[in-house]
Amino acid sequence: MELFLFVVFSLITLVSAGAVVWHPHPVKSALFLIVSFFAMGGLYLLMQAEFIALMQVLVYAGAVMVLFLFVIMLLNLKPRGEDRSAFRKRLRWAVPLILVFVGAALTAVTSPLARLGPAAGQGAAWVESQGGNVRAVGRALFTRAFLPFEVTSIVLLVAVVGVIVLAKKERR
Amino acid sequence: MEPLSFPLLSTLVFLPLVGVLVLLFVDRENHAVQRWTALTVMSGGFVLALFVYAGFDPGTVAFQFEEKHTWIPGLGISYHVGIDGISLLLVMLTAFLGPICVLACWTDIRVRLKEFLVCLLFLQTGMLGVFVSLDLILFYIFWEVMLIPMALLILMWGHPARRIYAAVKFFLYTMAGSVLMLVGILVLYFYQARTTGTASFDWTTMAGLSLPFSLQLWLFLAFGLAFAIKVPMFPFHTWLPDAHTEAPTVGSVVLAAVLLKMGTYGFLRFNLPLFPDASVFFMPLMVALALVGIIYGAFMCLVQKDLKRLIAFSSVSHLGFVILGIFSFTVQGVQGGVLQMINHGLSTGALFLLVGMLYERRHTRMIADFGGLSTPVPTFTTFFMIATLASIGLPGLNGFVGEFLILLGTFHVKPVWAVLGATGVILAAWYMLWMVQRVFYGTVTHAENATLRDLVPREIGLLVPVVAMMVWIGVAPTSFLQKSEPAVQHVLKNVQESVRTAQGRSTPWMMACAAWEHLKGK
Amino acid sequence: MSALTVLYECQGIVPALILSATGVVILLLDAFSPLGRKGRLGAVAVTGTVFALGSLAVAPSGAEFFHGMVVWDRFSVFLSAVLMVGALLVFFLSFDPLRRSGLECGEYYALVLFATTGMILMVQAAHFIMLFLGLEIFSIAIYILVGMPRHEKRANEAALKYVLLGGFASGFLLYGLTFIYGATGSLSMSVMAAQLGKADAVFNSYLLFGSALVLAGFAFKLALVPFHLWTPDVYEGAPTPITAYMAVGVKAAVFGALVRTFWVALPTVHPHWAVFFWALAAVTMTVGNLMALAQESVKRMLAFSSIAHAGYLFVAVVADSKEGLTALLVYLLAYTVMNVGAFGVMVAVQNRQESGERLEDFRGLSSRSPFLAAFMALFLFSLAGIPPTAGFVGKFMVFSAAVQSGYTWLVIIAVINSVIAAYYYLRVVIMVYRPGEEAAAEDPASEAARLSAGERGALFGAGALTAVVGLWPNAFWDLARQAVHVLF
Amino acid sequence: MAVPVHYYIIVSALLFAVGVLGVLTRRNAIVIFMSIELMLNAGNLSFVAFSKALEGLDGQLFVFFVMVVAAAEVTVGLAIIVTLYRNWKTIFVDEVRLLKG
Amino acid sequence: METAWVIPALPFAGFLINGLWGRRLAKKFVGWIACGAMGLAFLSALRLFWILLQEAPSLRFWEPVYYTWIRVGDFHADVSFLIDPLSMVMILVVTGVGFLIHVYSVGYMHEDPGYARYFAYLNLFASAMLVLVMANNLLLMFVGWEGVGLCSYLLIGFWYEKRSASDAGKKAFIVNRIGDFGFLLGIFLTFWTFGSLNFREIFQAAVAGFSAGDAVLAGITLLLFVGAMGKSAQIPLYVWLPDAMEGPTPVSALIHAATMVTAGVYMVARCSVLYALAPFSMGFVAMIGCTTAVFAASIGLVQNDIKRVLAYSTVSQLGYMFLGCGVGAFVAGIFHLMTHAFFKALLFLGAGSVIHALSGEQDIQRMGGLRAKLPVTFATFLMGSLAIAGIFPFAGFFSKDEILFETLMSGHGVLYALALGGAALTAFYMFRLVFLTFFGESRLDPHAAHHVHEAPKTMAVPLMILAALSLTGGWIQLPGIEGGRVFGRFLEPVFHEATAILGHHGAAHPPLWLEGALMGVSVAVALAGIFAAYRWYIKDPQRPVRMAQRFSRAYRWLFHKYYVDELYQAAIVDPLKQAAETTHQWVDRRLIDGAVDGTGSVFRSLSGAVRRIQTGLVHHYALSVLAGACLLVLFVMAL
Repeated sequence: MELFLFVVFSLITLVSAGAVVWHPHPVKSALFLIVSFFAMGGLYLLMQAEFIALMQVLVYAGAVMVLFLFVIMLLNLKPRGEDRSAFRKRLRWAVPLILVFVGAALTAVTSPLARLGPAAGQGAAWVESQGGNVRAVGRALFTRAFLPFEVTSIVLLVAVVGVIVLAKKERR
Repeated sequence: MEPLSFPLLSTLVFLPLVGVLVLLFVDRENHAVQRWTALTVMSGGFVLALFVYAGFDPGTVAFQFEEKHTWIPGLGISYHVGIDGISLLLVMLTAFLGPICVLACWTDIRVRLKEFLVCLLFLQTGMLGVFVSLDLILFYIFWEVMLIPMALLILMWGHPARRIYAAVKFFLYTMAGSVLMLVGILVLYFYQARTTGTASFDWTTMAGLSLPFSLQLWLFLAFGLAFAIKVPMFPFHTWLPDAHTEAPTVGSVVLAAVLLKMGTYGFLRFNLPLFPDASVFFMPLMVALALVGIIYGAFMCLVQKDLKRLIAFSSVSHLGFVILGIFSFTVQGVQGGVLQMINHGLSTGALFLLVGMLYERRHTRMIADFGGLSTPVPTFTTFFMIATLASIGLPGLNGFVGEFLILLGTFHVKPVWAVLGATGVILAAWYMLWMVQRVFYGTVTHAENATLRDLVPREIGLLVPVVAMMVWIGVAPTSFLQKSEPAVQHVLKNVQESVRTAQGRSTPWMMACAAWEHLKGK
Repeated sequence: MSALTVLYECQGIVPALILSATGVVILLLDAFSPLGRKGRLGAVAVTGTVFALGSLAVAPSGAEFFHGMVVWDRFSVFLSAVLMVGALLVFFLSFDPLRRSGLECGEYYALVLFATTGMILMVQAAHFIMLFLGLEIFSIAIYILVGMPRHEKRANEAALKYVLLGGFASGFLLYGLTFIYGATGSLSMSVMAAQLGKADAVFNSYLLFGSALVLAGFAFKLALVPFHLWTPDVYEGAPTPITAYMAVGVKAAVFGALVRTFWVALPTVHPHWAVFFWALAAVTMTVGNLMALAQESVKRMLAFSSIAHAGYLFVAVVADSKEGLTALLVYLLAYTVMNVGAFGVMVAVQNRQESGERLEDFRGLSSRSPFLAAFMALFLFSLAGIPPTAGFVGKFMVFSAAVQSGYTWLVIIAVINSVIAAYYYLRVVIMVYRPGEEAAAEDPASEAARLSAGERGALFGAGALTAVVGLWPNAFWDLARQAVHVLF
Repeated sequence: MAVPVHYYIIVSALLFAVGVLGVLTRRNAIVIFMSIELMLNAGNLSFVAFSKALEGLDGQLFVFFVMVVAAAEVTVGLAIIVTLYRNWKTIFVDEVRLLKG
Repeated sequence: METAWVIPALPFAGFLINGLWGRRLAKKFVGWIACGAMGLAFLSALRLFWILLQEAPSLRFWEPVYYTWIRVGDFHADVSFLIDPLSMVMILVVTGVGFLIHVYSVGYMHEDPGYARYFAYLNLFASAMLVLVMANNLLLMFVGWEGVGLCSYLLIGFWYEKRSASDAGKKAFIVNRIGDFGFLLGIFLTFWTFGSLNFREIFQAAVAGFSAGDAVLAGITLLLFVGAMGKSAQIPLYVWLPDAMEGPTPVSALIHAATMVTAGVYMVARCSVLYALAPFSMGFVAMIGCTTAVFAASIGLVQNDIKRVLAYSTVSQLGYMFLGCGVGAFVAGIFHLMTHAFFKALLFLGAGSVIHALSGEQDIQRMGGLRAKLPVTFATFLMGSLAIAGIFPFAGFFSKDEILFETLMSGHGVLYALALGGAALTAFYMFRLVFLTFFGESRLDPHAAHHVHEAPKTMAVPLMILAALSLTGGWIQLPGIEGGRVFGRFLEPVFHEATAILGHHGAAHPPLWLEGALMGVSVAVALAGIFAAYRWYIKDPQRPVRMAQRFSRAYRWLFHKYYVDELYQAAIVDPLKQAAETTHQWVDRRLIDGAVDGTGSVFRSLSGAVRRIQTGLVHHYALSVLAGACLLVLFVMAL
């Protein structure tokens, strides 16, 4: 069952990701991206990472994608389609390299030398004892990861300031 | 060696920088004050140098007037200066030419005089520093520092046509050579650190090392390339004619008189004492290059149309003699080489001064633009003649003593080298006298030349000391030779030792093998 | 975490706190200051940075804070100091151009402060989460700063290229981190190191694959060849002070992180890479120098030269020794001051005439402003590594360390490269000192008096440091040596 | 039966590759951005997978921060694209070529 | 004896005074200073001579040492003189004849604007020559050796505005340099062989350590002789001397007679011990000398320039001197040197007088019939010609005859015959000169003719004195008087070592009748030469023209001096210049400098190539990042 779900979610993820890359129209790419993100959320759920799955849907499929669509609409791009021959020309160089890269990655993953690090002892049982994944992660965010959590405020502040600076009206 | 209470050498080296500081506060337009400041500083330097000369004890091979302060202790770099007989003479030469250079540019430089003098003073510090440094890094720093003012002199006050090309060529070519020396210094340093456990860039500790032959070969090449370019030895000489031609008068004088000596000095100070076996090994090559340089330089002189270019090529030839002498590994040869450094500084310096004076009057240096100058400018002609004669080695003037000793020493090693070297003397007479003939003899062919002004008292005043020195060295060279003799003997000690032990090692095959061994050893 | 604990732990991030707080203060002040009076915001930024710099005087404990997220040791102190010196000089540089272009706003200073905060956090990071966050903070801030002149097409282009490629490279970095995480079971550097201490742990394909991608991510930020192609375009399009900031700040921070990653977290991995590092260093400096050779834009030339300098810096990494890392730190300091100095002169030239980027704009600078010309010569000669300047000291130490580790041939390549480099620096010097229009010659002293406060601060500051590091490097060497000590 | 960890990793590698492919081939800056998001997500996926396999939460924590950062980056990136569009009237990266050489 | 230094110092002081301030001094003072310096030097030399004579013959040498000139390692050379009979003879000749030439110059150069310069050079010349002859070591000798070379350069090119003059000066210096090159090498070899350059030490060491025929000694002597060939104008380095007449005529007199050219002969005589130990070199010297004597004489036959004829005669006479030295008759060589100094000075000064009278005309084809107009000149010139032709009892007869005699006695029959033939030629060309100049119809330019005037007293008096010396100079070697051969006995202490080594037959004098008979032969040959000249140039003036036409090829060869100058020009000078030009263009500019600049352009073009990867396209940049990552990953995977 789990494997089945894994295959389904994975296929949806990868196929719609491929569609994002392949589809000439940006709006449709964006829509495919949403599909891909949702499917990925499913994969997260499969791995009992509920918190991340939630965030995935909220942040990515929600906020980020709205932003994408918003900008696409804002710019109101004329339907100048992609020049497919140029696209194919770029493929000529990109594909072999990517294949090399994927090959290397697959080798790394399947290699007998691939060994996982030691378990941290925070398995399902432990998570359960903490009151579930969401609670466990939340607790960690306010203890161990307190500093990065606070630092994200700077990240967001920078982003906010940046958008204001870049997009605000002319003074003159 | 008891430490001297007064840091005479440091004062001597950095006095020009004090002059630079003073100059910074002088009004831009106030040329007179600028000139006098520079002259005072340079003369002060010469006076200090005289004190050094007077206090120098020729009876010892140890370095004198030593000063040593830690500078970058973490890296084993110290501020260590001191002189022996060889550097004494070169320091004297440099200090002696300082005031003369200032006098020489008295009226020549009209634009940006202040900057010019600043460059000149910087240059003086750099050159003196090179000759007194006993720390390899200190030496390297002075060596490189000097490039900048010299390049600026060529660039800003040179002759418009090709000065940029010449300045860049000078700068890059010399730098290309010296960076490899830096690598060599580092390798030497770490070899020392590995083998002795203590590490320092101090010359005196380096000199105590006995390096493996293969390492010596590489280091000799690394140091030697830097020096060979500076000298310049054939075939690394092509920057010299360009630099000389484009440089302002004083630039040429300093370049010829002192800068080139840094190369030959380097061979004496570093290559021979530190890499004696490699020196012996490379001796045939060096001698061959020196001989080619002597003859080739002379040949090139025959076809030059520009006075400065001609004198520049004659420098190639003359410095070939110096190298020949140094690599004869005989006392006579090396002493001759040392003396010839001074001689070349005086005679070629004087020639450049004179050509500069001519240029100031006529704004051309082409031989074809002159002819018959003897009539309008007899005093000038006389001085030029004396400098020419000194340059071609007339007995009684300085050049002869140097060349004679060099050839004498060389003859001992291999007569045929001396024979080839001596042909340079014949050729020198040919090209120099031919040049003199074309410039000074015959009838005045260009109307502008007929009304040329003869030398003014200032010019005579600056030439007379130079001529006096030429005569002094020509007539009584012993007073100078005896200062450097102990140092030269000391330098030769190691080399002569390896000459004795290195019989039959000098084949290209051996060289390749040794070099390969070294690479494999890494 | 209780408030007291948090306060206690905050002693580990004092400079970052001061800097970010200053940034926030500036944003607030900006909102309340009238249009014409934005100039004082710069003063606030400078003050804050000076305070942060002053806070470094407190001896670092070497302890980890916030559950091993950051570490406050001499290494962080040294690099933080370098970063803040760079930021300070950039502030000075920015006053005039901002006023001129009407970009004057609090956000600019705040973003630089935030970026510096990010950099400092990155070099302090003892945990990859912090490292990643620091990296992203300054990256995002710089994306914005690059694009700030919104009406300039070139700035738009630069920002776009930077943000796209930066994201792309972040992807690689992140992806690499996941594998390292998989192989070691932790993202904390000390835990990783302990885990990798076990025999043979290094031959783990996850680990190797991951570390390769992490290195690629760093290499992108450091502009090592072949990850460097964005650099010249972005540097050229960005406002000049930001270019200076990017060139020096990012390098210092990323080198710091790189050193922490490979010496603290993965100490057993990088020795296997010696050959690759070697090649990377050699190719980087050679390509950088070759590309710089034929540039007609000084700004672009300096961009390529920064690639070459990354190569020289990487030689220190190749050396893989205490001496090498010491040299790396000293070189970073030297590079920061001299490079900001060179850009500073360019800014000053831009302040005086329409453009100051092309080689042609520097023609005869020595007669127009001998003072600027002298500074330009100083910085360029320093970049070229001519003694007795900071650049020479840095190069010397780096080469020395490499020779000590037996990389003599690499050093030979490096010195040959520095000759090539000397050529293009010299081209600028020649342009500057080229005699030409003598008419407007003026006295350096009076010219110096007419420099604006910002120019004076930046040029004198950078010039003095260039000279001081060049002439008395020992103190800096000692500090760097102690800083590196904590890594071994 | 539980799905082995490296299945997830393989999926993430493929996803990463698809993202890379997008960056390398598309000329629309926004789509390139989307592809970058795919790459980041691939990283997230493998983080979570490792996190599960290692029975630790560090990976998930990291993913959280990546999401924040990604969101911030997207925001800024899109702002940059908007300003670019104002001046250039295009968001096709191969038409934005003032700087080169 | 310590005061011997004043002899060279006096003219040197004169040089300094006239050289530094001469232009501002009155001409009268200049002349006085120069002549005074030389006169005082001559007086000092006489005094020295007198003191020398007081010593016993075997003790007649002094070596005053003044200071160490050069000292390096085990090498040292002193400034120190060697006063012995040989150098004494030379000192007297140099100062005496030199003084006369100075006096003569006062008149001759009176109109010249470079008057002071001229006298300065002249004094310097004398000074250098004195250093040369007085030196007690080879190196100091070399100083004088080069010094006279320099002065000849300055004086020959004195009229520097004339192209030919400056050319000749340069040629003199350079050809001399070639000789000096050999001399210098000889010095080196000497030092490394004997460890010293001091004459007496060398000779002692040579006698003690080497047997006759040693190759090293042959090397030394041959190298030194190369120097002599240059200085004393022997084949193949004689070419400068005929051109040397471009200088003012008194200068020619000085160069050709008293100084400079005799240096080589003096040097060979000075090193007689070494030469005696090197038979091969001796033979070489004799052969070169003899060949030169005949060769130069043959050229002299057809030259039309009065000074040029004299110049070739000098070359020829120097050949005789070397012949003498080469056969071991050093005394004869020196003796001929001395008498030659008298009559050649006389001849040149006489020629100068003629030229002076004719306002610069030098072509004897355009002279003639001057006997009446220039009686003093004619008389003295004739005496000089008789002397050089070797007519009894003129000085030349004794010296030349002694050389011929010794040549035959030492068994060199062929050389004797050649030398005898040379003597005939000498008589012929000298009297050709006399006849064409002073006899026959005047072929002068009409308007030059009435300017002709006899020389002033300053010129005439030296001529007369020299004429007297040319007559009497040979008598001091007369066998009969005062125990006979005074000159030879005076020099004996110098040469006795060499003589001893050679085992010379001179010890046993040949029968007087043989000597007498040979004398007769010589005189007869000379008279035959004179008679032939008479027949050709007085009796039948058209004959030379006919002969020239009949043997036109031979005539042309002779007239063009065997084309030696042209040969040197075409075989050495031009190829060298051409080679230099080619090397400069191709090797220096294109190859070496091309390599330097080429390095630069290689980097620049590389730069251009590398720049092309900077396309400005995000795709390419990203691709490159990916490629880099792939490389990294592959590298890692390969681990």
